[in-house]
Amino acid sequence: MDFAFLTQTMTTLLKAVPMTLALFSLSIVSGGILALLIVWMRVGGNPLLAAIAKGYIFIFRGSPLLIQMFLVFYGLGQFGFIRYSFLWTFLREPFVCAVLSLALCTAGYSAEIFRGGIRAVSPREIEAARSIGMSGALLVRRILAPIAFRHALPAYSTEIVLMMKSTALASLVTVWEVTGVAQRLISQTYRTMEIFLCAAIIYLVLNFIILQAMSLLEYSLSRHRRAIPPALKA
Amino acid sequence: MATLELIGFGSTGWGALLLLAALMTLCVTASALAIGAVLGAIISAAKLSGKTSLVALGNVYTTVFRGVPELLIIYLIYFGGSSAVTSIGKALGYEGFLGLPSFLAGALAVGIISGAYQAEVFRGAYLAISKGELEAASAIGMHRGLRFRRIIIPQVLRFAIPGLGNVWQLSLKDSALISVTGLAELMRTSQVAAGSTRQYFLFFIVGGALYLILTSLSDRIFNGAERRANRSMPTAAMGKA
Amino acid sequence: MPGVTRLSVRNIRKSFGTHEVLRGISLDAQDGDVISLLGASGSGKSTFLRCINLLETATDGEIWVDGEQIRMIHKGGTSRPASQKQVDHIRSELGMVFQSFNLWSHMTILQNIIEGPVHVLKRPRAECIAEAEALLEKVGIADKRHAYPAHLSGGQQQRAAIARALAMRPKVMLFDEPTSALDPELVGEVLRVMRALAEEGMTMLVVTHEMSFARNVSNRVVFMKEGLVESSGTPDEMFGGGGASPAFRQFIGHFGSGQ
Amino acid sequence: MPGVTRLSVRNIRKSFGTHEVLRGISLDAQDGDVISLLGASGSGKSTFLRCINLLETATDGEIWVDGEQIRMIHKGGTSRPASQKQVDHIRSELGMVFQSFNLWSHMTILQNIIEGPVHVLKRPRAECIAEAEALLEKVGIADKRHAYPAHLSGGQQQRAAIARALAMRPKVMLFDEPTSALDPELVGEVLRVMRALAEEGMTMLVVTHEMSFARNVSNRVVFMKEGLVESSGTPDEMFGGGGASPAFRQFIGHFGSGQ
Amino acid sequence: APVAAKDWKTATITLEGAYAPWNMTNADGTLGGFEPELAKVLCERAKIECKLVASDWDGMIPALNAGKFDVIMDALSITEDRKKVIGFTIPYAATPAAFATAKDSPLANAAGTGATIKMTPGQTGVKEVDALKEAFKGKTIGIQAATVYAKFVYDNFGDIAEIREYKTGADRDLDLQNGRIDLGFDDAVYFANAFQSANDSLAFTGPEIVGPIWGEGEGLGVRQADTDLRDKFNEAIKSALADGTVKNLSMKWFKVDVSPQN
Ligand SMILES: Nc1ncnc2c1ncn2[C@@H]1O[C@H](COP(=O)(O)OP(=O)(O)OP(=O)(O)O)[C@@H](O)[C@H]1O
Ligand SMILES: Nc1ncnc2c1ncn2[C@@H]1O[C@H](COP(=O)(O)OP(=O)(O)OP(=O)(O)O)[C@@H](O)[C@H]1O
Ligand SMILES: [Mg+2]
Ligand SMILES: [Mg+2]
Repeated sequence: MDFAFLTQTMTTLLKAVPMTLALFSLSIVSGGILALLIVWMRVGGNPLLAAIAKGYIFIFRGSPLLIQMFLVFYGLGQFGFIRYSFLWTFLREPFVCAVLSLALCTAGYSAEIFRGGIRAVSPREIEAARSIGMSGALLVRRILAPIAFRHALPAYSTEIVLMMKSTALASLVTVWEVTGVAQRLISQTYRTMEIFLCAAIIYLVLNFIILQAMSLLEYSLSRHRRAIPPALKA
Repeated sequence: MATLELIGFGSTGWGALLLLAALMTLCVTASALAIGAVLGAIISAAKLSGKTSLVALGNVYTTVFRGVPELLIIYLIYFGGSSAVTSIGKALGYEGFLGLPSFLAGALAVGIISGAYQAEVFRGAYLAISKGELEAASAIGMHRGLRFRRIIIPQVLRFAIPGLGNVWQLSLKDSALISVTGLAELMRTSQVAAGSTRQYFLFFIVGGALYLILTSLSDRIFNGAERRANRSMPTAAMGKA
Repeated sequence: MPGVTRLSVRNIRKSFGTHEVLRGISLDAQDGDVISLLGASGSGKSTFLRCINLLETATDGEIWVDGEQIRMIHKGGTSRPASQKQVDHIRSELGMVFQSFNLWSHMTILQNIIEGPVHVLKRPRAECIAEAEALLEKVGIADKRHAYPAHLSGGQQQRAAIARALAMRPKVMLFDEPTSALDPELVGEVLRVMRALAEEGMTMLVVTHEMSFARNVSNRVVFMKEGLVESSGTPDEMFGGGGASPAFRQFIGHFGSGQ
Repeated sequence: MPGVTRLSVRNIRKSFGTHEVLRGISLDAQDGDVISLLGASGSGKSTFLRCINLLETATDGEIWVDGEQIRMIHKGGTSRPASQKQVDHIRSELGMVFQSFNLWSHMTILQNIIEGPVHVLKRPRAECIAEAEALLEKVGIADKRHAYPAHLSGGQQQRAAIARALAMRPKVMLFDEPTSALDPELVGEVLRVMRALAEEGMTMLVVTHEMSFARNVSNRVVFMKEGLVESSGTPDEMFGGGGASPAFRQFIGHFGSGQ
Repeated sequence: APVAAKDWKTATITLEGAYAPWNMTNADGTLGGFEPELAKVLCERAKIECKLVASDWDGMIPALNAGKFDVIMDALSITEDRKKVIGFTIPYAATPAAFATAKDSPLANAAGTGATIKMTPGQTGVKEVDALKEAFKGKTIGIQAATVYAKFVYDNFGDIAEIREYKTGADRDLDLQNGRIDLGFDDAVYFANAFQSANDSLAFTGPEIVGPIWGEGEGLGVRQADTDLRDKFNEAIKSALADGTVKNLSMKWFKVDVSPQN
């Protein structure tokens, strides 16, 4: 084992971690918001909006992110009306494009996950809320969303981990995050295994932290399902 | 039109190669799912066993293979696996290179990853089985093996179908990464066609469309399976008997 | 103010597809009335309660709560309330206690109870908590205020559900089989709470299989059969000799057969 | 062959952690005995039944089924059966009908019923089917043979569960609250089936809240309180004047209070 | 090494099959281009039966060392870094490098366009390059990551221009057309071909740069232990260069001669 090389590789890769984290957090947040919009369209009852949402989910879940990202980054610029519009100021930036395509993709997945959470809410608890005069936004905010989120959490943490790994594709559009930097190092030194192992450790640590945080959140949100705390026992 | 010719089935058209590649993607993914099913069953059994060491082992497996980028695992299996096979060959007196074929290496790598996801799916499905139904099986004197075969397996399969549909979707896209092994699956063939003709958008869009077709086909299969499995569940149409 | 009509239902009909479950039911409840609704399984009792607070929309008929008519739009065979705002308002005046309790699983008992007063009625939180604790005391589960529904026994959940409905200070309470699935001891407890409410003059409509409640607590018994009121009257008329219809006599024949 | 002891339980104890739920219960059932087990919620009735067919392992005590003792290993405060094979065999001789039915949701009613005979007793399939159909006829749900449990009403599921237990031709049947959560009409149906079984001489142990069943069908009533048999006797002794203990009288006081 | 026992009757050659016109895949799945045709000639002369296999660029060098193939023939520049992990034959091609930009860009026809300059590794103070530095100040230059060209651009323009690294040259060309970057720098032969497929919207700007700065040129990659295989191919290459075969193929595919001029 060439420890000097490994430390040097690790140092180089660690410098790219902030970029990976930036891609990750921005795309999770914006993708999450977009997913809420799509899920609202999907279950809101308007057949036209539901069809649009279905189509969106089908396309973004059904095709590889690599192709989506390629088309967003290299493809959009092929259209004059985009290139000469104000949008180009943003789309010109590789980072914006990378976040955009990651967010578009995760929104499709998250929307399906959130929908699953909503379907798992007991209709009886909804009825109980209606029977005291709750409806619309109040019902969603106080009853539907908290319960649905709790149900969706395990699947959503998987999606978040997948997103962390998906940021690796951003080097396709010249955003040099951890995997991209690793690949560049490889084409300079050809020591594939050592470099990829260093990268793997970084992702493993990041994902481990995420999974721990999510299960902590899950634990704190499921007080109502845990065994009876001793203090409350009759 | 020149574009149509390029993706058509004529002598200058890439249609045949792309379709063949789509078929290859389908085969790799299906093999990976099968490998993953076996691994997933073993890992979920370990995680459910309640034995501290087995549970820890299961947790390490699912954490590592879900947490590490897929590409690395494919590299490890493809190159690491080949070296291992070669050195075993050497030990047995065989000179020269004994590689894992790309197909096998790819299917194995994606299968190992898919096994981590399937383990979680199976575990969830097992936990969804009504405890009462298991007790009812014990109460008529079913022994462990019989209970497993007659009650647990059929119900785990039923509850696991939607989750397996998701895993299939994931594996389908992981299979796109096998292109580093040179296997002519859909992603690599789209890239090769794009690079050889320099028609990048055309072939990426066509490749994407083929993935969508694969997705909708598999969606149909999984939905059908789900309907079949759920025929014992209450439906709005049947109502109360 | 006895004599005020709290709830008035006129000629309610309800179909599911081609199956007409309610075929024209009318009923009036004055202030302080306690009405028992009896009937075989499938006779439409639950559906009737659900139509009153619009969890189902009646196909036809009129509903008046505390003198206010619920405005409906009937169009092309389907009906819907004209104003969601009115529906929310009416519902907040009708307390409903479900057979299966339907407590919100992600909230403690106390949170369940103050949810409506705080967020629907927009009353001050501190005041709501004080009142909720008094209610919990009244139904006898004050010590469970910080427990989650899943940690309570059936009888305790049932009483929490009653407290939740009462916290809205409803004009009328609707109970759907409040004691089925409880063991006899718990049945006794819940009936005690309801009897106390009756004595305080709460207007109540109670779907029940407890003949003892129908006989001893309610002041009117309504027997439903196949979506219609088959017979009704005071408990004495219904259970005493003579007055009751043959169908009702056959129905109560199932009870007390061995006692 | 009346007089044969089908089930004999000697001094059973069961603790969950530090909480001793059963504190030494003994009971004998002869061929044709129908024993009602009464008691308040939490008195340990379900736990007792579950100990008999080893869904829980008793901490101490002896169980004999049809003259065969279940061999147990007591070691370091915990107990376990000595032979899983014997347990499986004993269980196949004890029929259990759960309060929550626990029909296998992935099988039709007919499949549920023949599952045990075909796979546990290894009897010929055709014969099992014929017998299952006869049983379904007997409990009155022959038309539902190809339906799945989720498509049946509660009462129908309950009867299917009884048929499933009977198909094993058990020596003794254990019923855990077979009629709670059923509406009065369905209670009647299920009790009718059980009465028929009693008349055919089946040995039965029934946890129930139905006093009419305890009174009219069973030939012995056992009243449990806090993990002990508080009193027991024939129905006449227990329900008639004089004989019963004050605790039991208080317990049944909850019933029929208004009738 | 035990491999030495092999007498190299057969060998497997890998190439990407997607790097036109060096090598590419035809619609019928066969491989074509400069390198496949040259490989045929070289194998005949080395008396080796060759099998051509397409594989992905990313895995190529590790796969060679893992033993999956025996030879890499994929426009592989001979560099010091690569020599540390694999062995090379003598070069069969050496190509000039140049800047490209959009035809209608203000940077088109920069000083020295059409001229050729020769450079050696590490050379500085070349006046043509300094002239370009003036012209390219503040612009964005796209390069393919981890190439000899990337190093040149960083060394000479890193302080005055923004440099953006792409995984493939093709991606960079698309962005050049999209206008996200102002300039690209790469192998001139590659560029000449790329311009055609970009409908000639791109053009060279500034001088062509040739010479040892790009290393020795493009050679075949082999495992370091396989010296005998390397020697056989060295002989074959020498003879193909000597009798003009390389030049002929080069003219056919590139329209220019890429045979190394030493
Ligand atoms: N959402 C629905 N769709 C179709 N039919 C329904 C629906 N809800 C109820 N029904 C039917 O309406 C009839 C009356 O049901 P309802 O629940 O009101 O009966 P019930 O008198 O409350 O009976 P129980 O005592 O069993 O609760 C039944 O035949 C039932 O099958
Ligand atoms: N698995 C368990 N772990 C801990 N305590 C238990 C467990 N099962 C039952 N108990 C406790 O044992 C006691 C007796 O329970 P059991 O279910 O036998 O009562 P029961 O007489 O059947 O009551 P019910 O009429 O409500 O069914 C209760 O206090 C219960 O909380
Ligand atoms: Mg009802
Ligand atoms: Mg019990």
